[in-house]
Amino acid sequence: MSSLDAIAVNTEVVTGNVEPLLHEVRHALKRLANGEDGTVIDLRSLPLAPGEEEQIEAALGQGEVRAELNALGPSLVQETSYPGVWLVTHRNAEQAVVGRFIEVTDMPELLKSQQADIEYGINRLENELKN
Amino acid sequence: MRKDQNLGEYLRAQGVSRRGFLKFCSATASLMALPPSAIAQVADALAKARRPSVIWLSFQECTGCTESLTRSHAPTVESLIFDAISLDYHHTLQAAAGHGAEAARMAAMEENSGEYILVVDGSIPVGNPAYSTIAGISNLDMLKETAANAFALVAVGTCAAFGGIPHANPNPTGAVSVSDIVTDKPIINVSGCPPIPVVITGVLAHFLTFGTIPELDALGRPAAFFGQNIHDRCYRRPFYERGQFAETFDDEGARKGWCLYKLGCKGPTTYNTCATLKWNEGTSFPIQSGHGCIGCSEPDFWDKGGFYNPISAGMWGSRDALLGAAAAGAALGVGSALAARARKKKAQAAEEA
Amino acid sequence: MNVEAMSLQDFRGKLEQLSEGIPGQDMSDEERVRRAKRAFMQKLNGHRAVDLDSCLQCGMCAEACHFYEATQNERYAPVYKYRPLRRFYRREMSPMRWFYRPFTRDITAADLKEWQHLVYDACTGCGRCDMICPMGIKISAAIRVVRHGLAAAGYVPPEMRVLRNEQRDQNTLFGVGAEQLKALVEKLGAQGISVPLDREQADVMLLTTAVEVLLFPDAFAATARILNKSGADWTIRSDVFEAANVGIITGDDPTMSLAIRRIVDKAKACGVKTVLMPESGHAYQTLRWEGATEMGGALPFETLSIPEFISGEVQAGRLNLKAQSNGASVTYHDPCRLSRKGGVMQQPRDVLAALGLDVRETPSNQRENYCCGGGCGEYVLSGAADLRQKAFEIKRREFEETGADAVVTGCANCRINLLIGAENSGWETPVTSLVETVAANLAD
Amino acid sequence: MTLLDFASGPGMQWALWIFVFGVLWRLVGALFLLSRKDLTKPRQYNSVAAGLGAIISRSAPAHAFEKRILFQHVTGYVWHFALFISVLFFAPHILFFESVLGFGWPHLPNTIILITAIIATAVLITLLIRRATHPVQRFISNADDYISIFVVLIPLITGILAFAHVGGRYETLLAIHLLSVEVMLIWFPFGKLMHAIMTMPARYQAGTAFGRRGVKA
Repeated sequence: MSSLDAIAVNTEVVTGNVEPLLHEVRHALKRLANGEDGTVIDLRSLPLAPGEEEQIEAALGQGEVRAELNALGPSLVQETSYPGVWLVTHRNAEQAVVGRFIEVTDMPELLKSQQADIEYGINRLENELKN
Repeated sequence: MRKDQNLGEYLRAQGVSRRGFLKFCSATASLMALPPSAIAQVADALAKARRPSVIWLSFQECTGCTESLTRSHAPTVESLIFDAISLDYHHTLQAAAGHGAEAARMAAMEENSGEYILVVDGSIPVGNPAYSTIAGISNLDMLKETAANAFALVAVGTCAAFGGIPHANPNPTGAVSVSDIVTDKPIINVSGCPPIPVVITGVLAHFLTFGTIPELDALGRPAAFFGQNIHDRCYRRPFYERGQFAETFDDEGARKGWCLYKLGCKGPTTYNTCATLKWNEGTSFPIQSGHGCIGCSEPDFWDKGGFYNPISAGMWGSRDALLGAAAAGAALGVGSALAARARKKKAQAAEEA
Repeated sequence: MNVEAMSLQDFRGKLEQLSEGIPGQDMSDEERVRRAKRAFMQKLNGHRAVDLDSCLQCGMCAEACHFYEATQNERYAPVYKYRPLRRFYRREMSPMRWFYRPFTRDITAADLKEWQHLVYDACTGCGRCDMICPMGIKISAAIRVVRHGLAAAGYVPPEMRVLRNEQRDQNTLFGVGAEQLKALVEKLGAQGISVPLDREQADVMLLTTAVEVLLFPDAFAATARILNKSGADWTIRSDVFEAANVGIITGDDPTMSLAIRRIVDKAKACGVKTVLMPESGHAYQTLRWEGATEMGGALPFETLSIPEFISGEVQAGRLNLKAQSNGASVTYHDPCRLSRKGGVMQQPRDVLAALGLDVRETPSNQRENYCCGGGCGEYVLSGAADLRQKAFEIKRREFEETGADAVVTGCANCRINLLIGAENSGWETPVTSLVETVAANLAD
Repeated sequence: MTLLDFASGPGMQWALWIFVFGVLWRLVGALFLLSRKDLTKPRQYNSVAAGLGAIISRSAPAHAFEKRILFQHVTGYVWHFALFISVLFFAPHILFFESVLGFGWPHLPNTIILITAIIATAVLITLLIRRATHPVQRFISNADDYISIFVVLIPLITGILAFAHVGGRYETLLAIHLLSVEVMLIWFPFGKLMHAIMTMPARYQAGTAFGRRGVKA
């Protein structure tokens, strides 16, 4: 063997978790459509084979909204091709992924301006105006 | 962070927005293996959390656990947790040295009596306490002294949790685990050689968040991380079900990523979260990189008949002994038959006489 | 040809009176158990040990037993019939006797008494169970050992005991001795059938049985005619002619040996090459398949059953048979001791086929054949008459299924039992013997 | 020492020792009682062929018996095949045999093993019920018959539970499974499970005994 690259390593394995996950998303969407609460799925809690996260991403596709926010490192909130299904990826300042969630909701909580931040903003604006 | 500040105030003061805080809470909940539905609860609790004092003692260990911890997802989320605690004593990480260091430990113990958390890595030699001392104090004495007024103990790594490698046969130092010494305090075992760094921080986060001991399994490990075995959550499990096994480390099966059971993988009897949390920021874990699980988070993993012996292979010694048993059985069979035949002959002779 | 014979009715009357006034064998219970155990011990060898250690207790043997099938009484399961032997083996002889002993009940005199019914009345030793056993256990051999134990313990049923004593002490059976045989030979001579009685030297020595002399003299006459026709150099000895062996039937070793020795000694004295056994299954089995071992060495003559002899003579061209063309059909009843215990199954069928008869097989035949219901001397036990009749009904159904005109068999014992069964149930299909069928169709 | 350590270490060691010791003890002890040589002149036959023939022929009942024992015949076959497949072709089992015998053989997919194990269990339970209810079997049965069924049934059930990770932690289930197998191994030479070994000599001797008389065993 001349180099490690010469060893063909096949990592295209399946845990069989992708399809059940998509079904879970489907059920969550139905609940949402019926006016029930949204659902958050932590991708880190599922045993996934190498490449399966990408499969999920590909299966969900990309939708109309894509938002980036910068709070303790960048976070990407991407609506998938299925409205109401969002893929949220939190990264730290070093760009390392610290959390990955599928959120089934009409609007991810994180995109909304937060009450506390609004109050803090008011304070700040008032201070600005005073000066 | 000032001691009278709670975490919410501290983060706000650091300029972290509510969004940032929520993100931190999501990551923390995920870290503690809590369901996403618990994020709100985590946020509530964290905002009010007080800063606990932590004393970290290192005994018979290799510093691997600390290495693991410090190599965890650098700065942000986990570092925030570390910011949020007051690490008052840690050989490897503290700046103070010599008497100053010991004085810091004594001060922290006094100031936070009954409230501090004692983290231990490494096992304790009881065969001869002189095998491992710090500042002239034996590990045994230091542990007893420091544990006396602790709120709870966290045994980090398999050595502290179960005795680990120093405890392996023939255990020359008489190494024992923390729970062998301290019996009157809650102890959380965070086993692994080393433990997954986010599991260590996850346990601290739990303390920080709820100020309580997480739910533990029978071996005193947080059930959230050690509740399931590697095998059940392994992405190679389907190969096991189909009976597709790598027979050697370089055969077709190994290349195709088949199950490593036959190569001695201890996944089915090992409880840890490697298969889901993975290592190096979720990059991989041993099985994914082609080597079976060695069961490092289990007691006595070093003495389970070898890392490359399949679980189902017996640990029963030599074939010669079996042959011996066979020979002995045959001999007894011949003997009992001869005895029976002798009786028969005797009865016959008696009848003829 | 019709030789005057005792009627079946009279013979049945004789059987009923057989045990009248016979005292029981008095013995203390301890003595009975001791003797039974000693007999068990003597008979327990490696073969029996392997058999006893192999049993699965599957109970399939019950399905092979005509007595179980006829009554559905689970006590008649063959495996249960040798239970005392198994218990003894486990306690005293098994390699694991030390282990089994505390868990295995010792045998008692009460057990032995109980088993008398099971191994004499309810077992003809036909060995059909031997053929079904998935482990190949010779169940009938184990049951025979139990008979040995019971015989030693004085539990031979009185009818059999009378006959055994008679054979042992008088060398007669049913009172048939040299006088009776001579009388029969004279009668036959008057009918033109010559019987070379009491020759000092001969190639073939024919044996007969008391039952044949009394009840089936036609069969004896037929045998004589066949021998004469084949040109054999033969004789029958009035001092040793009895082929039956009540010793083996009862499980009494000394009597068995004695009866065999009488024949062997006489055959040796007469320089006989072949001992020809009459139509008696157990007699053939005893001399042919036990004789040499019992005598401790190979015998200087061969032992042939009638079907073997006839078939051999026909094949050698010394005996010619008339083939019938009237389409008559027969079914052959395999006597257990000739068929699965003797290996004589094809020859009688060949002979019947050579006679041009339409030979029909019963659903169970040859090695799986059902017992007549009263084999191996069991028919003499008056207490088991009902049981025998029930077993006979199975046999009768099998016969009826063939639709054959007649039943042919090669054993007088089977014949008696079939005739009694037929008489009791008003069944009218004739039951005849192979020799008589052959003798009626001899060609020149 | 954990339960699993005991079960897969000294427990298995002792169980195997007792198993091998007991099997040889009983087998040799029975054979060595010896039998008187049969001195009668046999018909033309080959004793080895007759003996081996019986080993095969006794695997199926003669036609005349078939109807009466059909249930036992069919269940017997299903039971033994399902058991042998489950025991001999499950990959972890083969690894165990390999560690004892020094060689292994190919295995079957686990789903097949699971099916055969469930079939084996179901059939064995059926046979247990039959033994407890069928007039003949019930009557002739003694403690050995029931013990022998239970010591085989329990490893099957615990094996399935361990495989499916149902009812406890895997290592506990595995340890119980191993211990139940050890109980079975220890009981084996003392009870009627021994038939598995005795079949061969018993059928062989029947084959030669019938063979010399010209009868197919």
